[in-house]
Amino acid sequence: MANLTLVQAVRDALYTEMKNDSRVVLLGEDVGLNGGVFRATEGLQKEFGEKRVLDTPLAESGIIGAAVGMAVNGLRPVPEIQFLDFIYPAFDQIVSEVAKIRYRSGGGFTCPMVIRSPSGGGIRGGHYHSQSSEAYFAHTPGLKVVIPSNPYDAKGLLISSMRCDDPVLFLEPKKIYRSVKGEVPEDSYTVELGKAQVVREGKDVTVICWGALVWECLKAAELCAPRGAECEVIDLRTLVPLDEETILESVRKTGRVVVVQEAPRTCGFGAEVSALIAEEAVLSLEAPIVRVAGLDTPFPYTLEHVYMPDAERVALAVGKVMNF
Amino acid sequence: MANLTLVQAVRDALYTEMKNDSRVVLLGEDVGLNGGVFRATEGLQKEFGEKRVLDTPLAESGIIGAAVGMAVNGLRPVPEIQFLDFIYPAFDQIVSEVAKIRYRSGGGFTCPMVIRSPSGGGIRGGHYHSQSSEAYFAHTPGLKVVIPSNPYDAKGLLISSMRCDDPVLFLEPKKIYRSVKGEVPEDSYTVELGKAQVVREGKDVTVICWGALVWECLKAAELCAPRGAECEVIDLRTLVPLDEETILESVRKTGRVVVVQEAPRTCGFGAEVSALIAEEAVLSLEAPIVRVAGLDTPFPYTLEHVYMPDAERVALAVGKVMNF
Amino acid sequence: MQLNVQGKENQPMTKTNRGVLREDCFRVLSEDNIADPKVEPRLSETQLLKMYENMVQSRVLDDRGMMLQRQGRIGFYVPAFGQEAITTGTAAALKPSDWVFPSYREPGLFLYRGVNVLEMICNLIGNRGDICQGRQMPNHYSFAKQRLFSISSPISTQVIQAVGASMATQIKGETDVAATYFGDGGTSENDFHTGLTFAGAYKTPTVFVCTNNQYAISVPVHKQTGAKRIADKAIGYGMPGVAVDGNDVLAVYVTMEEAVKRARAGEGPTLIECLTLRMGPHSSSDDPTRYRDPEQYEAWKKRDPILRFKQYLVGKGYWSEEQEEELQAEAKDRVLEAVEQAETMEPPAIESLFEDVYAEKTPQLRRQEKALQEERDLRGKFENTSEAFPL
Amino acid sequence: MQLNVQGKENQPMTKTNRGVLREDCFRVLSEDNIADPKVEPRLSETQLLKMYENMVQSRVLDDRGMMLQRQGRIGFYVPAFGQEAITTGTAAALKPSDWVFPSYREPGLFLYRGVNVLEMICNLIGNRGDICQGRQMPNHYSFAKQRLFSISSPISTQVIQAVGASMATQIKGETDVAATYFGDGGTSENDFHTGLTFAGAYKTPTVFVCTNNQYAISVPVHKQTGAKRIADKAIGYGMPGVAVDGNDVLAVYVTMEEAVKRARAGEGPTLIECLTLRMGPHSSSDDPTRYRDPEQYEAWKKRDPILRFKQYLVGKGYWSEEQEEELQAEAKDRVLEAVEQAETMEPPAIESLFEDVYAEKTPQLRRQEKALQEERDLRGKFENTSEAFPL
Ligand SMILES: Cc1ncc(C[n+]2csc(CCOP(=O)(O)OP(=O)(O)O)c2C)c(N)n1
Ligand SMILES: Cc1ncc(C[n+]2csc(CCOP(=O)(O)OP(=O)(O)O)c2C)c(N)n1
Ligand SMILES: [Mg+2]
Ligand SMILES: [Mg+2]
Repeated sequence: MANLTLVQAVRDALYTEMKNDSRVVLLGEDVGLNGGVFRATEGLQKEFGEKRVLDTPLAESGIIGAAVGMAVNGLRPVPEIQFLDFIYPAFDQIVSEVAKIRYRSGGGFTCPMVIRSPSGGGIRGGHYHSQSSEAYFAHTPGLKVVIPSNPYDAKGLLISSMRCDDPVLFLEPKKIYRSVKGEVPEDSYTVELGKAQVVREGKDVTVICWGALVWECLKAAELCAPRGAECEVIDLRTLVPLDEETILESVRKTGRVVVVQEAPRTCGFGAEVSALIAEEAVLSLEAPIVRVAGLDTPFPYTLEHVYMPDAERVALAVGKVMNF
Repeated sequence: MANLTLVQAVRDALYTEMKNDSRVVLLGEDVGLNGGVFRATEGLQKEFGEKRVLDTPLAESGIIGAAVGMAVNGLRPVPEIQFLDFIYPAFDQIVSEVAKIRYRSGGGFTCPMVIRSPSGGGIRGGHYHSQSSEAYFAHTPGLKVVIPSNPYDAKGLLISSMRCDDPVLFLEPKKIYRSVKGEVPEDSYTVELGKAQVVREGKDVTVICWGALVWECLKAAELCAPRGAECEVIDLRTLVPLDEETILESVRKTGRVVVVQEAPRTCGFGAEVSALIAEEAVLSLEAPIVRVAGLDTPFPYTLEHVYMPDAERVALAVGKVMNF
Repeated sequence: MQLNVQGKENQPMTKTNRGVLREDCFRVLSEDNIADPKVEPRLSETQLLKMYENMVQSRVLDDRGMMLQRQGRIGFYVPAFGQEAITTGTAAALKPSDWVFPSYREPGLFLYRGVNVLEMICNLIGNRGDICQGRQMPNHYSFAKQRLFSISSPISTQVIQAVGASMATQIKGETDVAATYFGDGGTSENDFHTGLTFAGAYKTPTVFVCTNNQYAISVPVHKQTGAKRIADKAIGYGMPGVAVDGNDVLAVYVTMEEAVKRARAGEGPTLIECLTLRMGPHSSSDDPTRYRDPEQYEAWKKRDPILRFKQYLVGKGYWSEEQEEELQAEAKDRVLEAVEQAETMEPPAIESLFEDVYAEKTPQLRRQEKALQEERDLRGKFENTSEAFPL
Repeated sequence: MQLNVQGKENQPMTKTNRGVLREDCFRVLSEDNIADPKVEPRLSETQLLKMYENMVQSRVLDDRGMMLQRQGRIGFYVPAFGQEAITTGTAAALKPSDWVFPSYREPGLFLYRGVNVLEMICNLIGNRGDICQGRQMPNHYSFAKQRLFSISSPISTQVIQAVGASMATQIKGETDVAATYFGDGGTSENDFHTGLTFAGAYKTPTVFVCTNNQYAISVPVHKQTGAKRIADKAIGYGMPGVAVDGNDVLAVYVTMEEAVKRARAGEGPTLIECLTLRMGPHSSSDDPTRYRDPEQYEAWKKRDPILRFKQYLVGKGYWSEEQEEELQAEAKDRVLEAVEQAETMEPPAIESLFEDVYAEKTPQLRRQEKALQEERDLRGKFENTSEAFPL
């Protein structure tokens, strides 16, 4: 057991699986000599050489497109997109190619890769270093979408992702890269994809969240308990495939739901969660399904802390569904 | 009044507004001499010259990026993306630039443009000539998203879009480009953005749809009426900004909802509609909100007609919410 | 460094030289089809005939494909008329273990690498015999056994993918080369640029084959780019670029052979511009008379790569009219038999819709599959209401 | 056609020539700062001094910007140390009505075109005085009045936008030129390619200024591309490309002046490679010692563009130490006063979050604004829990 930050756990997962599987190669901007701008690949080029940790030219479409060719030719590429906001030049490769290769080739070709990228706000990154665009990818069949909220899950989910035969978008909530620490086993282990986790049990309200906001929701639960609302907080961990059972079971118990996302409200992944519940558990509902979400605006700089959902905003929403 | 197909109405709108506003320029692949692969720009280069109707190199990011520069420099570009499936190379320009320029410049620069693109299945186009990816754009603040279902709306909404000071993604349901005809006034007129239309009134079930599927939903309503279910069919016409009032008013009346989309189910725009209702009208609901949607798979070729929602599938869903 | 393969000094791509072959293109055959002994490749009679037969088979397949589409027996077709020398000449210079990342206009590649006609026809129909279960449009082939990568419609995405495959061979210490194919229009797309950028930066064993058929649907190449020649685009990536007469299979072979040798020897990538003219419509839904330049078309008609190669073979005494008739008949029968057999096959099962999205079906897909099966049982059939494909 | 501006024959970009200036770069000043009379521009003393003062102001602003960031008074900063000759030399060759599509490392451009320091400091702080209402990170300026287009972080998106602006001037029959700026790393991105492709195809009045400071964060340019020189990338698009000593403001001016003249005369676009070295960190969050080549750094330190230009001016008798002291003091005071004034300003109102998303607020935004106002009234304040920006 070591006490690691989330970003250290990511590095540990990469190191562990690269030792275990020689097909795993890393590529991306500044991931080599510089160890990644967040240091997620610190020292890995030194350890595994320039053939397995590649600094690439500045072109995301090139990074993902090259990873496709590598995957098709037997490797297990783990491309890093320096910030999720910069994944869009590669959107065509991801949506038209990565996600569809197995299907369109009748399984003749497969494209296993883990696209790692720091996502979300909370570091004063403004428009282009803050976005949470998981919904674009969740709406793209053929991709899996994973986002850990703590170091233990980060290592276990990332190793599972690298062993997965499907392409995985692995989002790393950069706000808690360093601020969240936890015990992480030194050796290799996996956390199963597609399984949510109830991180706090409660009988009154189901609070559904993922990534960095899990911590805000836990704080919110603390605020609400004395006010007489016991929150059950669910950390989705995997958005695709979604663990519907864990969600529905909790909703059937509580009858009240708050869905929390950082992304702009309209058509975010929270909408899918609400729609699922409205379709599968409507009879259990004792109150409207309330979404706490980012604003339908670009992500701001100075007022970031006003824009982003936090514990108090979640607590207010919990109050709303309780007093409905 | 002329009796036009939907694609003729699109051409008519372009012609009409180009006559009216010399700032309007068209650009795209094969839009000039060839008149567009669907003939939506037939004869316009001959009419307005090569300076106002530009054949571009084969690069969507170039088409949209160039349109940004044109818009910033005082023109009203109307770029055509030959198929919506080919918009992804331009995704970065649309999401990072077009959608954010007004905001990030404090209104110093604006980016009015209408991105026209044929969307949806129904022409045996397989993976890459069939997709309905409106949800990606509906989740992108700064963009408006419009999709007509008939020739009259096509002309009126397109002229409104060209006069709008915001960037608009104008989707043209290609399945009904030629199969749907209707009366279209010869002169200029507008249909207001942001207003849905109740295309059939009914007291029992609210059926919410857009684009080509409006016609399947109307057929479904015909199928259901004799079975004792009066459907109220709402054609959204504009997805962003969404006409929430028209939706909620209908739901409060019927208490039963079927949301119909062509796109893959998970995180499609239908999820936003369900989530809205689950948040704003939950007390009115007498049944689960049922979504009829495309499968969470890439779009197939041979089995396209099995993949795509049709009248019978919608009718089955209506039956489900009626007998709940 | 430059290839030995060289033509005369550059000639710009303008409307003015639309008839004749650009001076700077490397050629083996003269306009009256005499081979230049200084550059004529030393190929055995069997090898030469194999190439010729492949070109003819490709042409015959295209003829039939267009006919099937006109008869409504398939939904769509993309012919490669006039480009047979490019697909065959390049394929002949590759090893079976080399990787190929094609575009949609290279049927000759598939035939040369041993894909049988039946497999291709099944793809055109999209039936149960189709390896891809009728999921993609016609001509979007995928043959893993022959290392022919799955074709997708978005232009030029395969270019950087081929470079990635080459990077993998470098990483694994193997010697396979990756060849990728794209058109003149394809050079404007993002992934032409990322592909050549990565290839130049890592010196990958990749050969970039650009079929400059002078049109991207209706857009002529001189409106596509300001470059004098497509081959010149190589310079900006630090690799050699060479132009070749795309209607001269011997010139194409010689050029490809040298580029492949360089790649295999670790000397890096090459861009080959094969200059030709698209002699058919862009696809079965295109009407080239709206934009085609008749004068240019007639000029290139005289340069038919199959006729030119035939004359060369006849001159060598390797080929006769009797053999020609026999070959044409065989090639046609092969296709007709395949069509007949393919048309007896069922469409894919609706269950196939849910396979191969992921390695294992997700709970969501299992639920959607069950729902669709129930719906089928309820309604019986699914009516086909699709409109015809306009492009 | 080629520019008159020419250096000696090409020299590859390799680790080996990382110290000295590449032979092929056009220069006016020798290494010991003697101007070559054959190419020395005829600029008035006032003009020369205006350029010098601008370079110094830019340097002083960067010094203070980094200091403010270290002191935690601003969140982030991107310095342009060593690149002052490029921003000033190019700006001096443009008209006020010309369009500029910059990247994030050209403060000298803004100063030269008349943006006042206070407006820039307000952007760095992101306060109410910021034209952009603190919506973007520091250094992401936008000044419509001076036709300085809004800077965004995604690399090279501005390149094709500048071409679009040029296409609009062509369409409107105007004579303005568009200049766009990007780095060596930026040449690998999609929109460098689409930008130069469109510019070449339409022969637009655009000047592409590439600041080759030899690094993209930690990645050296010889790993960024296989090209011998960035300037060579122009050939593949059918436009002239020229390399210039980016630490020689006179050489930059002469080159830009000629490219702008060509563009305005309708002769089409030009790619200018300004060779320099990034002398600061990539940004306030970067640690260049992890990857920087000390030998290369020391070699370029001697080539400081401000010192070199100063020697030239002193040699001409246009400049003295007294003037220097005065200028340094003024430049510093200008910044300090601006900072003092800017720091008294409030942060933007939370209502500003909802403005400028659309021309008019949508019903959804009105509802979200109302909800946020109600929340503010309920909870009083919004606590700032942001982490520091790591890059
Ligand atoms: C990204 C993208 N944009 C547009 C299209 C539509 N389209 C299909 S083929 C084609 C022209 C391709 O021209 P070229 O690259 O020269 O190849 P050719 O068809 O001549 O073989 C276009 C525009 C597409 N398939 N993908
Ligand atoms: C699309 C995109 N990918 C990655 C980044 C992160 N990033 C910011 S600056 C930079 C390096 C740019 O290098 P160069 O173009 O040479 O400009 P310089 O910083 O040297 O001025 C990178 C990778 C980004 N901003 N945008
Ligand atoms: Mg072509
Ligand atoms: Mg640089």
